[in-house]
Amino acid sequence: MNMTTDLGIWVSALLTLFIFSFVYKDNPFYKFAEHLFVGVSAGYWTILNFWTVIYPNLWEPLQLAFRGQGVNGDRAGMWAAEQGDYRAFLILPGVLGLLLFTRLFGKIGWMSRLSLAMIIGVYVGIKTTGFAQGDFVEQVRASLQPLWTGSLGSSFNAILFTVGLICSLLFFFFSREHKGALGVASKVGIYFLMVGFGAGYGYTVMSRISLLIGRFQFLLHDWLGIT
Amino acid sequence: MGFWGFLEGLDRRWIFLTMGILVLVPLIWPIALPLMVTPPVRGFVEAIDALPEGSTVLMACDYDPGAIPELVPMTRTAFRHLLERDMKVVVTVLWNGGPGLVDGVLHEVAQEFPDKAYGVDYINLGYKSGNEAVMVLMGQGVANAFPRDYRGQDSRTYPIMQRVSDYSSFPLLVSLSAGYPGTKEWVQQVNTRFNLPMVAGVTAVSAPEYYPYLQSGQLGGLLGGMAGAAEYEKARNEADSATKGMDAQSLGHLFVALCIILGNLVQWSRSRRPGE
Amino acid sequence: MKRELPLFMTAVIGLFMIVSFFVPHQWVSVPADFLQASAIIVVAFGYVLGGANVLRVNLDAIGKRERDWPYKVVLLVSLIATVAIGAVEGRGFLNPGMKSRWIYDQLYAPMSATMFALLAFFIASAAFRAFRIRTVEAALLAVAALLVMLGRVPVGNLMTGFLPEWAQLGSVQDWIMNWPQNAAKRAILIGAALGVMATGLRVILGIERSFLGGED
Amino acid sequence: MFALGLLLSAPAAAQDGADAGAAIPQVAPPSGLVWQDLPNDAGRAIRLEWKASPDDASGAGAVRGYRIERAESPAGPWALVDSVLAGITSRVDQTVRRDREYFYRVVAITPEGLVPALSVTGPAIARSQWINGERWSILVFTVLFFAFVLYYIASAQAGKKPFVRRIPGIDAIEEAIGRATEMGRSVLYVPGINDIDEIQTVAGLVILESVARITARYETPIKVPVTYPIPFTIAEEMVKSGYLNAGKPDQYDPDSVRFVSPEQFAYVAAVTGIMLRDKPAAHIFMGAFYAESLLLAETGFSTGAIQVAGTANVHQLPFFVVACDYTLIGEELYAASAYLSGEPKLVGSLKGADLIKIVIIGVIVLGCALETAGVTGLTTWMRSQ
Repeated sequence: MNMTTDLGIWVSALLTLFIFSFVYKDNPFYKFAEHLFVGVSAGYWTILNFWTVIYPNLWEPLQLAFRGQGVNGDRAGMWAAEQGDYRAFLILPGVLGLLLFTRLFGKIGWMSRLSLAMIIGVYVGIKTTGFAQGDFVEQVRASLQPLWTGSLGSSFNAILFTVGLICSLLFFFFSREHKGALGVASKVGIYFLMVGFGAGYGYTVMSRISLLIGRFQFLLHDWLGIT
Repeated sequence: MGFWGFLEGLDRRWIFLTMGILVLVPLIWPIALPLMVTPPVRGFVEAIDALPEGSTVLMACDYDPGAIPELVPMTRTAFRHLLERDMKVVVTVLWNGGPGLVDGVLHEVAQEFPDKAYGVDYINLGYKSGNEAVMVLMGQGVANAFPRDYRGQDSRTYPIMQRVSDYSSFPLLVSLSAGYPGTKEWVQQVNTRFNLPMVAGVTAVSAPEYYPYLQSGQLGGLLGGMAGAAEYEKARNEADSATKGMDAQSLGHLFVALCIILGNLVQWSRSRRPGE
Repeated sequence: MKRELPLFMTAVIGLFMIVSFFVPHQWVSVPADFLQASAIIVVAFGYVLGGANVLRVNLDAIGKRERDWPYKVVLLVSLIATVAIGAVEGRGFLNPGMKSRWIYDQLYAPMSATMFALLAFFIASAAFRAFRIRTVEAALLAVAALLVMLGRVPVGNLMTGFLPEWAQLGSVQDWIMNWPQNAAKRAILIGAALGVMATGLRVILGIERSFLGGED
Repeated sequence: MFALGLLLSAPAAAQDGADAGAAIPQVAPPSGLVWQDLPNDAGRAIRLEWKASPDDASGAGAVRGYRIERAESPAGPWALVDSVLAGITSRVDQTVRRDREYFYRVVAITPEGLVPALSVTGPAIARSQWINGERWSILVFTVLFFAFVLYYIASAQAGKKPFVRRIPGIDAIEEAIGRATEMGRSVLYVPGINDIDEIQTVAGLVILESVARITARYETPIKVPVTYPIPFTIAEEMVKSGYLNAGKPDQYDPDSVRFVSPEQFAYVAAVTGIMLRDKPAAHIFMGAFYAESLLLAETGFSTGAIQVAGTANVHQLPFFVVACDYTLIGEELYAASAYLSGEPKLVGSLKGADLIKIVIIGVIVLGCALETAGVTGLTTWMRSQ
């Protein structure tokens, strides 16, 4: 055992223990760590986004633009925008970004909706096509598979998969009462869904225990110097 | 009252304590249970091994400290794997909490390779807000989305970035992700749209969700959670923190399984007890 | 005006982004690219606003001497200190050796990692106290959970090492993941995709307005 | 721009492509350079392909690589575009401007010097396209689905009430409230932990209105702890209107909806506190849940309350399924809110999704049959880029 003398590790270790103390019951140590965490993360996110996004993606290109230059140097002009080099047009996101702060001032707060509207518009567009391609068409395409593959085992798997997929889809069918053949299919569907949830349960257990292992490894190795 | 009654009235803090001890003990006294490399992990390794030497690989590290035990070992092994095969590596981070952590891991591994230089053989482009918007924007130029790297230098001035224009510069995307935005979004926005093959390493919580992508070929390989990381280490003949954690992981799983079974036995014994 | 203009903007931009997926021409792709670049910037402002909001809410709480207000002082001080140190250190603030990096490594990272590690304890007690096999469905869930949980780690193969390889827990786990669970996950994936697309359509049509928040 | 560093160390005399022909051509030159405008883009690239020098295949190192050179007229001057290693015979030039004429040639790099191809290719022009030809399948399915949704929204708005099956979970909610009434205890309703921009929160709040109507009818108190300010005000409205619709506005308790905290674990601590202190006889969880689902479901279970849950967050469903008496799975949550509110936009989306699911199942059945018969046309058509 070779306990560290690094102050930083001591601080981390104590904060880790403060949070673990919640397992016994809610207490002032936990509350202290929790509030410290919220404060530090809010501060860290703020400054991180300022230095790594607002500064290089907005402020610097704008400065260049006002000098008549751009990130692609071969054209001059404040408004000489092309793909990837938007020059002074970046004023627009700058203004929309600042408008977000009108939320803090009651009366003109509605103006922040303009910024919101722009963000939502972009994401709605990207997500709609992203889901349509990656999770809808591409997934349906991958489901079109030969049901007889030449070997009994893999054919069984392919048929099982197809039946499971169709029945699970039918479980989420709301235009008919689940009676008769549809009732049977949706019942089979729910069985497949349950196996899926069981697998999910197992993997979630794995994740959570891993996190605990990670913290214990930190405490044992970095702090106490064991192993 | 008897045994079942005793179990039923048990304060749950005893369960917490047992769990803690079961995870702690094998970390101090390892058992070294044998590992087996499963097909999704093999797919991950083979995808990287199949790349032509000297390729430039995009490694998207989308996680924060909450995923250290699962994703840091993967990042470490994958980065080492890529450097050993003389690949150039471009790293991006879309999670707020990630950049410092990822930088630390890259730094640690790069020290094992004295002939590899920052900006020449690998670069950390750091964090960018905007999730999917960043992914699509990179399709028109990686440096457009990341004008400066993690260190605050102009990213266009690095030699490695001379080789990188957009996604067509990469033969493979290695996505290490803990949730949103992450592997799912890379698949939706980049994999098919920009025709960029992908492999992924993810937290166990989200791993089952990615099996459909694995079956469809959208993902070439998958590392799920700490077990996936340990198998990857085994496939690469390393034995780092994930491998060392596997004994504790095993005991933890056994204990949870036992809890499920005992909990239900308690319930049945109560329903069979007369007078209730 | 206060509602119509934002709704109109969302509709136009959303539709435009969808069109840009199908139309590669520069008249569409360049503005679409610009919109994405802009979204990144506005989102970053959003995080800064988030910080300002936390500041305001907690100042309020301290002013009103709400319950636990001394903790809010801790919160405020740590927030302001983190921002101030980062601001002084400049754009390389996360480089090794910086004070901000110390805050990140020794405060932010360990606490963030520990918060969810707590769940390892709770998951065990929930398994014991709140995992009831009362129906066929729950029984299937339990069997799959047990097989996957044990099959995914080395101990599973140790327990079933005497069986032929296809019957060992590791292989059974792999089979469950690849076939039955995969079928169910794909159905959920497709259903969720339809949900997102339908929501997208409603937002673009201006009939989904919940994102604009309260009245006026 | 692969392997640029390596190849630039080729003989210094060959730096200017225009003089390259001066080297002694012991190695046969590459040939057959063809260009193709890269399809489906905004005129940003030209794809080049050539036949390797016959001496390249030997692997003896006679050819180190190739330089791709570009000029604006067939006579030069030639500028280097890119260089590649030996054995590679194609490259995409991404540095072009659209609608401009370019001429290309490919030059073999050998240890002795540069060996240019004997002919020049061009003029090559990069043009932009109006439609991405690789994405027809996505366009077709998206338009079809949107048409279905719009049709049903329109028909629901026109007053035709499309059929939506009753969701069993809704009966379970009513039963649970009944039980709470018998026991003289309250009902706890949790509308998820996300803000209003999450569609599940909206669904949870829609369902809250109907739940409040039932509790008003039974005269059973309801408690609604909320995470964010906007859902908080909407939740208040919902509960109020539930009591109003039940004809008992005077029974409404303004304290029933409480703003707690947006912080996950602080919120959990507060809600489990309510569970243990007030012992509500029914817990209803409807909305977006994350890691806290485990804690809520367990504490709730231990108090012996009837629990009904609903969420589309798949990771959390297992914990609800095993600890709750009834669980709405994924889309059932949206279906329940559409069923209860009867709102055209929700019902329309639901029915549209139903119809496209039938189409999907049809495609899967047909596609599997075709694939089994060895016909892969449908699968190929659906592949996109």
